[in-house]
Amino acid sequence: MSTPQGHLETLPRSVQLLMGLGLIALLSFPFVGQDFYIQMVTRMMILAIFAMSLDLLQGITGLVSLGHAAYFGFAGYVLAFLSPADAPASWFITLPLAILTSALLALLIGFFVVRTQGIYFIMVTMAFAQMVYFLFFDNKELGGSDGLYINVRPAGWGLDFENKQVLYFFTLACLVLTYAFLRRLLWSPFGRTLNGIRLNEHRTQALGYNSFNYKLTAFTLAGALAGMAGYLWAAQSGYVNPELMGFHMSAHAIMMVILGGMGNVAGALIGAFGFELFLHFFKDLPKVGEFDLGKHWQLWMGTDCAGGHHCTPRFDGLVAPQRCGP
Amino acid sequence: MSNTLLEVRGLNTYYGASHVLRNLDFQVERGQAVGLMGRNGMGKSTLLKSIMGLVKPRSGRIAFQGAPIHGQTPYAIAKQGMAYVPEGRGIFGNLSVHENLVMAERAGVRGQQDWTYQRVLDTFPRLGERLSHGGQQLSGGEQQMLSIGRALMTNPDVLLLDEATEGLAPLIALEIWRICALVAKSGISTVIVDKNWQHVTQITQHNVILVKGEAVFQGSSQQLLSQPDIMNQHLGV
Amino acid sequence: MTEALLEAKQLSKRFGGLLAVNDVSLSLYKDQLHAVIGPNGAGKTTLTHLLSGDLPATSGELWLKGQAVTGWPHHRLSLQGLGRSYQKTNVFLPLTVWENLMLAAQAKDALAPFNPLSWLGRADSKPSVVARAERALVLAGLSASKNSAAAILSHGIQRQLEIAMVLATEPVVLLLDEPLAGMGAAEAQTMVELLHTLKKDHALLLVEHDMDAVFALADVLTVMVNGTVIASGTPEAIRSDAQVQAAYLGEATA
Amino acid sequence: MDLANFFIQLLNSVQYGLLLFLLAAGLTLIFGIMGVVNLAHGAFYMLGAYMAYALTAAWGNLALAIAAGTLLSVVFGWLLEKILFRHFYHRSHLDQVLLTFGLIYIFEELRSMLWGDDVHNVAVPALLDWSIQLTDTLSYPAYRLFMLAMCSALALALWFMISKTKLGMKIRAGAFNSDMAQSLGINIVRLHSLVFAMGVALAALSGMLISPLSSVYPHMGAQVLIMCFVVVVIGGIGSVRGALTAALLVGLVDTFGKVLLPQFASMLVYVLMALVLLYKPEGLFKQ
Repeated sequence: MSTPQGHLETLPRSVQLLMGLGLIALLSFPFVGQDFYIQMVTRMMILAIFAMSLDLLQGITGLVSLGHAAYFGFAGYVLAFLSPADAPASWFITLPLAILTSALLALLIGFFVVRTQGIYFIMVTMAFAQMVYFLFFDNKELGGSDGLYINVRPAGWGLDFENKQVLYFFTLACLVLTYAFLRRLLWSPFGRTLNGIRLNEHRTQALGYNSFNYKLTAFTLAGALAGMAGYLWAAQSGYVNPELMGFHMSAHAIMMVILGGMGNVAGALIGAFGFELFLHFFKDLPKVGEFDLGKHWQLWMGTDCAGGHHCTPRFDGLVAPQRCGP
Repeated sequence: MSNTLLEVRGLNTYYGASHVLRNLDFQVERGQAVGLMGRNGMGKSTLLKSIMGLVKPRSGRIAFQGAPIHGQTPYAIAKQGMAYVPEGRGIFGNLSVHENLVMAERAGVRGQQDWTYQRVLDTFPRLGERLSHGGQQLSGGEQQMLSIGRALMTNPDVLLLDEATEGLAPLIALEIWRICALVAKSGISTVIVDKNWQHVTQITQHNVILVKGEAVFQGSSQQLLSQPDIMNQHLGV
Repeated sequence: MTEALLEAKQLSKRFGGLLAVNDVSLSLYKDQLHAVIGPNGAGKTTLTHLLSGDLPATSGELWLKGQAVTGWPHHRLSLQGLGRSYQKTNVFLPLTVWENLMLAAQAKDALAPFNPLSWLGRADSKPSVVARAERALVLAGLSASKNSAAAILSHGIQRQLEIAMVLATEPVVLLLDEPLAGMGAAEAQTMVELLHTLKKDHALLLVEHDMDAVFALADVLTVMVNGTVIASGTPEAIRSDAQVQAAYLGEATA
Repeated sequence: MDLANFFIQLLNSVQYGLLLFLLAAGLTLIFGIMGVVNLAHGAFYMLGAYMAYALTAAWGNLALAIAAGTLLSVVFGWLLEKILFRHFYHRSHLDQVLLTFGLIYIFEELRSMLWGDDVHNVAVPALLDWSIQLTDTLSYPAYRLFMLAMCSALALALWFMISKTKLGMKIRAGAFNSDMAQSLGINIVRLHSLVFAMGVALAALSGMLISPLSSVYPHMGAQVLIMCFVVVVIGGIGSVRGALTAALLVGLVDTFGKVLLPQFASMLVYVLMALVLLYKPEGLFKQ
């Protein structure tokens, strides 16, 4: 039996069952839930895609990026710029473009950050994300601190994102595709090498792999997937602002991946839903006397996040991947 | 007060799965020099590290000046009069030779100040010429002298010397042996680990040979020298 | 004399004031085991790092299969057939023996990482890779522990895995850094036999302290002290060389 | 950009650089010696500024507020290290990121509960509330000169302590090889508490000193934290000399950038960092 964090790609039966049930629930939800909840679940699915894209870096390659939201927010801005003031942009043109541009941004930034190790990597990814943040925050032409509006949501090929159910199913399709792609990637030569880099980069190089190229590819791919999530977020909310690429957004993604369990993609997906539920739970806490618990959700969130790890060192996340079989 | 300064009883130390020290007994009398010998990987360094508290033994007892020290932190043990010259010498590369010495300067457990900064420089004239140089700019021999000099600055009662002359040119090694003899005579009990048994036995009164973590020989230098078969079997080629 | 597979010319490595490797020249030939012995800190391991590309040399040249490869990064040299094992076991502990070997075996003809095909194909689908891993598994005698995690293997078997991973990359030149370190007598014996079989159509460099193994295996013996080569030749010549006796084998000095 | 204006910008850049140094020195030492990445380091800067505001409002005297505030932050730093950070030295960077990220939330919320979310001003003490008339149009506020003097004095004191005193040698030795330092009798545990408390106090002090100029606002900690990271990355982790050089460099690039290329000003510092990463990924003064 290999130790948990070693063998990543085999999910325990219970988790596979959970994923199946989850899919059925998500498929049937729009016919049951009201509009507000449909939007809320769509947002959760978008954040799940975002968390899975970070898991490619953090869980599979072992690179803790504290600036992953830069590519998420950037793709949202690409949609905002490409959307005409009074007509829907065609999603089959703008979505690929948004993904491509955030991939290019990740490639450019990745070229610098991937050569650093450990703590440097955490700091420089954070610093470069802030660079992108201030680029939009300080420049009026790029929307400044107020951000940009998308007056008419994209449409095309008979799909109109103004319709909440259409966007819901489109997002669900993207979620399933991303999950399938990353799960398959775990089994691929590329995925196995990333896993080797996480466990022992020095030996992986000794075997003949140029780890710089592998890490840069993973960084770019993760940026592209984050871009897809960012595009869907902008399409769903119709509004983008610098906060989408801010520090808190990146940190939320890290917490989702850790909460769910790292390195097997399913953990990140479940972690995203779990984290959002936690957030809503803390924000909707009742007023106790005149002390409004909900207003100070940051306090509980912080204590949970700081304390969470302090008192449960062996916390491998909800989906601690074990190997089933011999 | 019993004459035993350092006493190790039934020491067992593991590195992961491998059982490095097996139920080892070892002691150093006051003012005595003890040789610790054996081939590579037999547990010599592990024994010193266990005494120094750098490695946590799984079982067994270590007493220093009568008081138990096993399980204590290295700095607590050092404060009780123990000094350690590690394999690889442990020079602080980001400090100059002068700083490496000054930062360790301290009176002994009984307030004795036999080893002052000046006396260390007199003992190691070469260090006097390199005071402002950075720690990592020294040659192997100079690093060894600095490491020993720095340990003496703490005015210890016991000096643990791991791989005293390893990798040093013969001339430099002779100089180190002269200093080891001088330190041993100055009343500081010393434990010397080295391959060159001829030099070790000239300085030490008592010797221990380790094979696979067990003491296969404990006896005086004369006893050891009179049994060449033991030496060839455990030390030679 | 056939052309040397790996040739080092006046390699030196300086760490600040310390000259760890001083002007060392060395050649490795096919079907030959070249052993390097010397006291701790003589620069043997540093030499293996210079040959394998783990560390850049301060000066000197390196030739592999007649091609100048001075300064090449480690992964490029490895792909050209220069494999090495490590003194301190350096394997993927959480992975099973088979997974370790598969990762080693797939390096030789792996697609470039930015090629989408490498993201989708299954790692164990390529027969050539599986065969390569299988050969290394059998050669190193690890079939019994194929599916157990490297972390729970005994020290000796981990050392065998260390060698098997090098074999799985199908190198032409093998640098072995103290493969017998910490091994029991039985395990050491199987390793010596394995090294013996490896001599055929490989060039081997062996850094080792176990003198019995060295004299049993070595065709050429080089003795290093203080970073410099003090003697090199057949094992018999070296054993009787006075200078070697003085510097290393511990007989009474001048 | 005539001479007088250039001179003013130079003064501002040195003052900003020294302020960044006080913040970055604590961060780089804490990481260099204890291997702990502290994302909440910016929060101490913010808490310092708010303390200055609150104590000055209560006592009406900034100097007294700064003195009391510094003492409070030393105690706070000491306790924080003892209770929390001590258990994280050997944990993975991810655990440390999680811990300190949680602290950011907690500190932001505590600040909001104690002092609310709106912007506050801190009055410049009367003694320094005047300006020097450089030219008929330009004048330079005396408080900025005081700020420059204080920061230089603190920077010098820190530099002297680290490089000239026995304590400084022990700190640097502990950073280089903790086991060896312990084997020479250095109480590494107390050293950690001391360095951590010093780092927190320096960050709080810079917040207190800058509060009259920058006023006091909720997320002031987060912005300065990023600049701190840039300085530490450029300077090289664990090197105080590197932090000083890098801080002055960033101060220059940022201040003159805002004057010469306003729309790209905030980008320049990151371009500088990118160049350093390309040329020396380990930072300029890595040990």
